[in-house]
Amino acid sequence: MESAALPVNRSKGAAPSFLGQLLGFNVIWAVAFAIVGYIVAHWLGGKIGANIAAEQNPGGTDQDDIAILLGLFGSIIGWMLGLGFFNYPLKRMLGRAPSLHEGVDSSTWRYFRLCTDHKVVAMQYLVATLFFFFVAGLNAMFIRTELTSSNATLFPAGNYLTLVGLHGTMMLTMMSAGVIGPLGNWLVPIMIGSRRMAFPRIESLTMWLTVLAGFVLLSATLLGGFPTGWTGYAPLADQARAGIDSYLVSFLLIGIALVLVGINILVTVVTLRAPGMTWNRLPIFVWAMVTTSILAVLAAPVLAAALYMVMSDRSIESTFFISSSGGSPLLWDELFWFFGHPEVYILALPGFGIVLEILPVFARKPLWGYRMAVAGMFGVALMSFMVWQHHLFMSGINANLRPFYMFTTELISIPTGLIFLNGFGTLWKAKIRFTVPMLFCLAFFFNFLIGGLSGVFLSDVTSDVVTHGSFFVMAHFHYTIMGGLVFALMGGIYYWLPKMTGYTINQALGKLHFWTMFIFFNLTFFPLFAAGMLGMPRRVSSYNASLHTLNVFVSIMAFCLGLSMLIFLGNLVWSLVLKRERASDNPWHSKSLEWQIPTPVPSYNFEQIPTITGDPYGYGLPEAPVVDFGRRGAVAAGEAGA
Amino acid sequence: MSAHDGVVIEPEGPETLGANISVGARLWASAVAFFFMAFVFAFFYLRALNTAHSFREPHVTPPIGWGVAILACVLGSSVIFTLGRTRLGDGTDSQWRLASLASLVLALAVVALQIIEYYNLSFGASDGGLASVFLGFTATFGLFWLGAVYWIETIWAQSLRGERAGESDIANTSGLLRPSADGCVVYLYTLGIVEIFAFVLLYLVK
Amino acid sequence: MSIAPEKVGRDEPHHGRNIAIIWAIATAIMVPVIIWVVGPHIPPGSLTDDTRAQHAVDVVLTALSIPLLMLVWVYLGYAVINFRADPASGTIVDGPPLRSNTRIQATWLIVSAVLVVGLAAYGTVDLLTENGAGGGQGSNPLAKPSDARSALQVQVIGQQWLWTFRYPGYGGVETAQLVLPVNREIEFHVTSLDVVHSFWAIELGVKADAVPGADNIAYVKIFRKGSFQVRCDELCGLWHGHMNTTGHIVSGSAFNSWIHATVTKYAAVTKYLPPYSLTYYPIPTRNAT
Amino acid sequence: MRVRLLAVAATFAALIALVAVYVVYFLESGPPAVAAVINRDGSASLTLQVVGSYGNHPFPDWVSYLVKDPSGKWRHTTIWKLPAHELVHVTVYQFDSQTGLRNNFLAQVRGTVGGVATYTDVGNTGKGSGLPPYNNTSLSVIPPSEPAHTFTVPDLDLSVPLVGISDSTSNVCAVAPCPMHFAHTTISFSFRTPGAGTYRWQCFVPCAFAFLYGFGGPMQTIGYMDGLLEVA
Repeated sequence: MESAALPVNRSKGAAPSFLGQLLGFNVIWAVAFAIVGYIVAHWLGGKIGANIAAEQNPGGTDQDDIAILLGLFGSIIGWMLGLGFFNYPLKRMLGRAPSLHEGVDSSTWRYFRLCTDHKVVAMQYLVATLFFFFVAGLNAMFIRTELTSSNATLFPAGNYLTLVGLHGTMMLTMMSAGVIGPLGNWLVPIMIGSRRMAFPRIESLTMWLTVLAGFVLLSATLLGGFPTGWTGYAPLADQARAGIDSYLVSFLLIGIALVLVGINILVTVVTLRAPGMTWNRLPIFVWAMVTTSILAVLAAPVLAAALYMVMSDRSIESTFFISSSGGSPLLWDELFWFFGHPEVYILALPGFGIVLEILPVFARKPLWGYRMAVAGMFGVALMSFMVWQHHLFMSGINANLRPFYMFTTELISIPTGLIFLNGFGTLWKAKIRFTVPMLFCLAFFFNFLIGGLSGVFLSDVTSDVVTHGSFFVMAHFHYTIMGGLVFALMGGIYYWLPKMTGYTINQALGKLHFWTMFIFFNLTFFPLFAAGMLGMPRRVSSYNASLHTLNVFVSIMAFCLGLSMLIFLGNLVWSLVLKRERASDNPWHSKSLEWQIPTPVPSYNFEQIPTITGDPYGYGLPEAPVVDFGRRGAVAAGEAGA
Repeated sequence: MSAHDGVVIEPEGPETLGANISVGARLWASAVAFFFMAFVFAFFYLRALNTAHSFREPHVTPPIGWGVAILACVLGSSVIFTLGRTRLGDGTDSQWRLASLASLVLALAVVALQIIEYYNLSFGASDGGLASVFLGFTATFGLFWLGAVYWIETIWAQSLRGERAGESDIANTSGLLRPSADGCVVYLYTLGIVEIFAFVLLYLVK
Repeated sequence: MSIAPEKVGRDEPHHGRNIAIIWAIATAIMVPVIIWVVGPHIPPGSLTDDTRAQHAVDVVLTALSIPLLMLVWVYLGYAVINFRADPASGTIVDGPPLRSNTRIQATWLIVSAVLVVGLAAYGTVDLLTENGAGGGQGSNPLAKPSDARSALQVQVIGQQWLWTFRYPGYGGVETAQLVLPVNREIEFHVTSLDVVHSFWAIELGVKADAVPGADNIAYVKIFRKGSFQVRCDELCGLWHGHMNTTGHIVSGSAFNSWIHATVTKYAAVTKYLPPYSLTYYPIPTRNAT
Repeated sequence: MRVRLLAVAATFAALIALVAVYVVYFLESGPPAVAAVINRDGSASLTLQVVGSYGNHPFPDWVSYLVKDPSGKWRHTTIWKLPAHELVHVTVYQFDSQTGLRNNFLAQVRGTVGGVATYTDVGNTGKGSGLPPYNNTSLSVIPPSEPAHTFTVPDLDLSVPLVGISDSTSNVCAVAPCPMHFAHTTISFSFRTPGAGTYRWQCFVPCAFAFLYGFGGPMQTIGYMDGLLEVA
């Protein structure tokens, strides 16, 4: 029957004219409508607030949280309206049949609006997350500038706290979208032999919500900043100025985006695998995305609920976190860290996936212990829901719980250790090529080991008494997240960007970037373990004068690390914008599916859905089959389509 | 990319999209369940701590009449929709459309009743832990319930449009009515269980 | 460039044996260095029973982490040097197609499981025998010192942004100075009047969150006279980084005379204080009237 | 190539400009420092007023400190420059009404010369407690319900509760700077500055209207109820 066929890729007619594109739904309208939405909803919120909380929220204070929160939600609605996200739901409400296709044409405009091509969304994600990564990195530079003096004077103390909060929140939120967004959306469909993600519109929505989340977070600087850091501890969050509303809404947007992107990836992997793509042949990167998605789908809703409670405390003056009125600050601690610990594995697992995916290519060996790697990732994902109270060892919760959480926390090092064994097995008698991606992967093991071993100190309650909440923790999670995830992400960018963009990336600049980043990363963060043990709490702008020399040294190293990131940026600009050297289809001689298709990848990915005949790690067996595209083979197009 | 134009792309069968919706609905339901788990946790946690002996102020008594009415409408809407879904397979399209409409009306009644209940509360959000949990739980439930209202409405609207076009719902595979309705059933039952939890905790537990 | 299989039949050195030897030597050198050379300098010193416990754990954990660190570093270094492709040749050579090895995987799992269970057991025993090692144990401590009944009780009150201290044994007098006697068990009751703070007496090895409406108990016994820093360890607002003070450890008799002088000096304000209580519930005013 | 190069350069310049805006208008945004008046004998005089509502842009209903600069003009800042190892004579005109302390421990005067401060009610009909108005009264402890604010430098162990005007007073100043004909309490005390350094000071009365525990907003903003003593 004719109507049974869903058009996946309509034949592309001529793209609308420039004026047509400009007047259609795009990010320009989104920005305009977001501002209008804020103003309208703020006005409305002011009216509502005056009715239900007249005496609590007198006009004139900037504590008119009902108006500000509603304004921020209004801007979300305006933003989505301008991008055209309400068109399809309205059509569905009118009973129109579902479709999978919107905004795909060959014009540059598709990068500035709702587009259902997963490769376009991935590139949007890459630019957005890297942009916010650099913004957050810049804030880190300012933090280190302040810390060159032991007694806070450079920036006003409140601004310093906002700086710390912006850096932390933006890094955490943008980096949790930083792999699953660009690389996940780009690679997962292609790696499993699909033409699309399961829900292309939701895919685009998550990307645009992530962008909005970044700007909403930055709007905190206009609303008085927020003093809570990325952990948003209540009741300080209840008490803070309106800048915290930006934090809450921004984090809520990221939470929603995480849930949706997780569902999308999981559904895609479950239902859209090509014939022959059995679970045993799934690339390890896809497994990493699957486990990350499980965490995102289950953990982020708890965060959303907790954020709702803070909003409720701030606007209608409920008392979830106010102990004098039947609430408790510990409720926030529990809910936040129930999300927060899976969240750190949302940040770690993609790194495992990238590293284990790249390692076989440059070791010229199959991934060693594939099943164990998958088991390890699932082990980490499962265990991460059972360890959160190690963040609360000193908080005065029931002391009898501690041995259990100490045990589970240490237990989680077993599945993590498996990843190391995978790496080592793969490197055994390998034929290593020291390309830039490979260097980043090797550095991942170096850094993540230090991060992991320092985690053992934090998991032991006795040792944690010293290190809890100090710069030791700060160094620990920078070793795992920056030394782990960001190094892996850099490796992934150098590895896949030629495929994604069609242009080669300069290897010499890449090596310079790698060596400076590796050296200055370690010189920046290793001394901070000592700073923590010697009594420097996190998020302070003033510290004991005896730690001054150490901090000045760290600051200088951090500035060098910042310069290294500028080399990276320069390399991207040079290679992708200025030089523009065409990349070949398979420059790394990989056996993985994404390298077997043409560069640049056509919008439909595969002329015909391929048949997978082996896993992508058949190195050492030159004839090991990986995929049958069928285009030159015997399968006729008509038969496949029937 | 125009170089690739003219390539014949084989179309995708509707069963893939059906599978997408089916798996996606279950995952979404699990996310929703974890969301409300936070409120259930908040209830028990604050009740156990009972800081300043202010978890349950004496005058914080949620009106059980409205609670029963809301619970009945939620469960009624879910059950009627499910019954209608079985008719969708039988080929009795008119009964299915009637059932989905009835379900939609009951679903809207939930929202209306919730709003009326808020106007009849004897307490405000600042009146202790239970009052906070009550307002947070019911309000967020209402938000998610609006999602269910939207979902029922799209299925019903699509079915109506199909009728006008002379298309039977069973044959309406391109519209994916059946997988969509299946997904909606999963979501409705998840919310139904959440509402039972809400009712027991907020109205019954002393 | 062409892709060629590895030439077989070449004499391979015994990589496994080489790595094991280098690892053993490196570990044998580094572990004693860590324990006897670096160990004594690892914070937080030996001023109290808590810091002694913490120091012992830190030395044990550092020493234990050395073999792991060496394993990874030696292996990585060895692999980078020995398992490299010949960059001069234009041919890409594949390594042997090894997929897995059950024995190695099982050994790895068992060894790491034993390590983890051992660590957890060690940590738990340590926690029980060291009276919570100075960490805040909530209102119902898991491990109490044997002389807890005769301990000096000191309430630590966090507020934005000042630490004050009440001595319930001396009429609940409140001061902004923390003075403690040497060689006597001390029982801290940490609480807060507004947001969450964390009481960190750095040189004492004591850390406990100050949570409004909650009582958080930590024990310490100090062995020498001297002074120590107190800092706030949980972000609490504008002056979080400045919420510090210096505490003093004095002899028992000096403490007695200090506390009696303080009681006399502060009598006028002590009569205005609320009765001593493990928690306080200030009105969560949003309306200053 | 040239067009792309120009585009890159323009983008780069725009980003630098954005960063500059960020630094100037957000990061470095804070009140200026004002020097105390230096007397002939080397001691310093600091004249302050505390108002219940600042009355001006950007936060008209926030409580705030103001300081008189050497030219006799009221300035809205809380960063004050003082000489090191010198006596500082402080006079505070306190125009706000009573709030009461959260921690009554801060009801005492600590760290001043003589351990006392001198209180005088001006145009203020009396205390809520029915006690007569203060008239050049030296006190070391005041009833904890009376303070409107405190002036506290924790690092110097200096703390002076600032008595508020009675709630029944009608002659209340609403816009800073407040002229002296409005009801106020005059508090004067002296303290000795330590060596050079920067010392933070704050108010300990939960006086921030509409913020939880009365401690948000102006209580956490330098320029209102928090500030720095730059001793040099």
